[in-house]
Amino acid sequence: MPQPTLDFEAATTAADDGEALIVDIDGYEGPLDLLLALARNQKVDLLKLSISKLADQYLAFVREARRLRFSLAADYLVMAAWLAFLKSRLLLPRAERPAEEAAPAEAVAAQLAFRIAKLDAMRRASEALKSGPILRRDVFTRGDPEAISIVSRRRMDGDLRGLMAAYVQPRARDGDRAYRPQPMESYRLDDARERLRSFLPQMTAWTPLTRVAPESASGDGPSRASFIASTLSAGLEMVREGEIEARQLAPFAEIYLRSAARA
Amino acid sequence: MSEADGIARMIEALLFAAAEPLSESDLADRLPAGADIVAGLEMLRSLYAGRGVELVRIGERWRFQTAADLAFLMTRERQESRRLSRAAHETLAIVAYHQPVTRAEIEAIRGVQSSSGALDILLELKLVRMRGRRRSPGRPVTWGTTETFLEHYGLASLADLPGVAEMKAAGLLSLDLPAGFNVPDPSAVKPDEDPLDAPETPQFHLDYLASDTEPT
Amino acid sequence: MSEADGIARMIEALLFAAAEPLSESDLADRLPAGADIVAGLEMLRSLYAGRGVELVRIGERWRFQTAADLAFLMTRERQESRRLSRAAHETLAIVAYHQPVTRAEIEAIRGVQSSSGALDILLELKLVRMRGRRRSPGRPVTWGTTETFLEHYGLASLADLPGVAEMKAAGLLSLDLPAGFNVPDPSAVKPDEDPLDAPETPQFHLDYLASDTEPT
Repeated sequence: MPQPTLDFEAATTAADDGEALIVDIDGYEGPLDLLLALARNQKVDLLKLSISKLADQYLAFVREARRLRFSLAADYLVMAAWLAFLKSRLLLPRAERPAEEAAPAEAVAAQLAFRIAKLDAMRRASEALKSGPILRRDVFTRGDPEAISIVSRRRMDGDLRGLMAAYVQPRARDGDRAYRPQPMESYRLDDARERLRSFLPQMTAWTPLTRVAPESASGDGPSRASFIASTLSAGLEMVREGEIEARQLAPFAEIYLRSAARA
Repeated sequence: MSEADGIARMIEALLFAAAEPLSESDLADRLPAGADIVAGLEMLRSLYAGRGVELVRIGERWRFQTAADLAFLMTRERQESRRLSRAAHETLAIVAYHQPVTRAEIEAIRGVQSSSGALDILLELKLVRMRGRRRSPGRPVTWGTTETFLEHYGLASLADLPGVAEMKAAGLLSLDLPAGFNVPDPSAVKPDEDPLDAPETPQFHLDYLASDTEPT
Repeated sequence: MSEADGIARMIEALLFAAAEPLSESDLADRLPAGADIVAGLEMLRSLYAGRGVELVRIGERWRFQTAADLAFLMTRERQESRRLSRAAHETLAIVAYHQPVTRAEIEAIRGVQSSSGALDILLELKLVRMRGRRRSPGRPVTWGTTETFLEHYGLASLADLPGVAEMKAAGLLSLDLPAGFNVPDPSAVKPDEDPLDAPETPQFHLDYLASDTEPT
């Protein structure tokens, strides 16, 4: 792969042809804008642009700008390198082009021309819009609409930005309030085990777990869910130790417990 | 077009666009020199005679006004407020981003006690709807947005609501936001919601919670 | 006077009195049931054709306005509106002709790295709006023009944008740029090749996508 080289000779020729622009880099909004200005200078249909010639003009411009010690933004230099490379590929005889080359240089050149033409079209569109009849510049609506208001009801105010803003406002206020989750109070396993053991003598028949677990006291204290969970855990431990038996008829059905040491 | 016609046209445009009635000398100041203003006004007056809009002289000045017999058309509609109140707008935004969301949650986010008025307005405008019920104690109703909402904001789906990145890009998020500020994805599946009409088959989770309140 | 004439008269009066353009349904709300509004508007349009005041359609709505060729008379009514910068105006044109269009696409067409300032200004002037999101990776927000845009430029619809049909026919409005199109994107430089100078600013496209995937 050859290193891209700046084709200064061709650039100088282009400059000598009197086609170089007065260097005023501040006047351009980036390389594509500069390319469009140069392309318009060729005075041809932009889609039939000679990219090779355009590359020469661009390189001449960049060279002149550097000679005058303008500091050029990186993207101008990247474009210069890319154009020099593209031009060298365009000049290569077809046969010498490596087979694995993805896009033929001609296609890439055509795409660049297309892209310039597209920017040109938008710039012309912008001008056309500006020169059309504009409200309160060229055309005017009733200067004194009558006192009673007749308004279009079809439209409701509000757009996505408004919606986003409306969302952010309360959320931002929200930031002032700290979030402190209440730590959950849980029923201790030891307590559950002790309670279960105290019930053992009465648990000769199958007893629902929900009847064994303590009722939650109103207000503070562990939740009912915690009472049930801890009682179940304690119960399972006691099953393992052979003190009680447990059974459940179906998934999610009531769990029953009874004392293993039945008289 | 005759010259007199041309002058009449110009007078027509000037009177139409003027913020107040114009006198003949006002018109003369703005028309080409030598324009026959009296003839132009006369031409316009006969042109508009019997139309919905008429050319009338008020003192020394001229103006267009709607025909008196059509006044009944003009008095009926008063300007309707088309702008949502701040409360309603905020509520709508919260419903949009947090749906399905309960009233209590909306109030928690807005930091206010009451949001039912705002929800009523949004419901009437068909911007929000009741979506279902939260599977939590009390089974509160959850709220969501409607098709009308999507249409109004030009969204194809809820997934198209702008997210944090766009809020940042729009300069809406200041830097001193609480850490961990995030915006929920309203299109995500929320499993803890039941349809409004409660299902026949109770689910484990519900059963479990229900058992909480059963007398034992 | 025929009935159609009577309806045209009422429409004329309503549109003259209104502070902003009215849609056909706005008119229907105020006119007797069954009024043929389309015929009435057509009658008025031909009645006013060539006059100093003309009936025009803006989007879905109608308004009277002064004839464009009489602009020279309107020195007193003219309001110098805030002039848009070239960048902002070009951005507006790109949004108008390509909508729905993403910020990255606008920047690709303009060949610049940043367009957010221009979009902010246009948003503030209510000339553009967020339309939705593109169904592509990163789901970028898409932009479009507003009713205000149509009103300001006196366009009946987006199909009336100057030259839009020709541009479409020439394929100039396609957003499907061919693969090798994003020159001089330094990342397109072959891997065994050093770019002359790495750009200071990161690729917008990458940036944007990255920010979109931030944890929310």
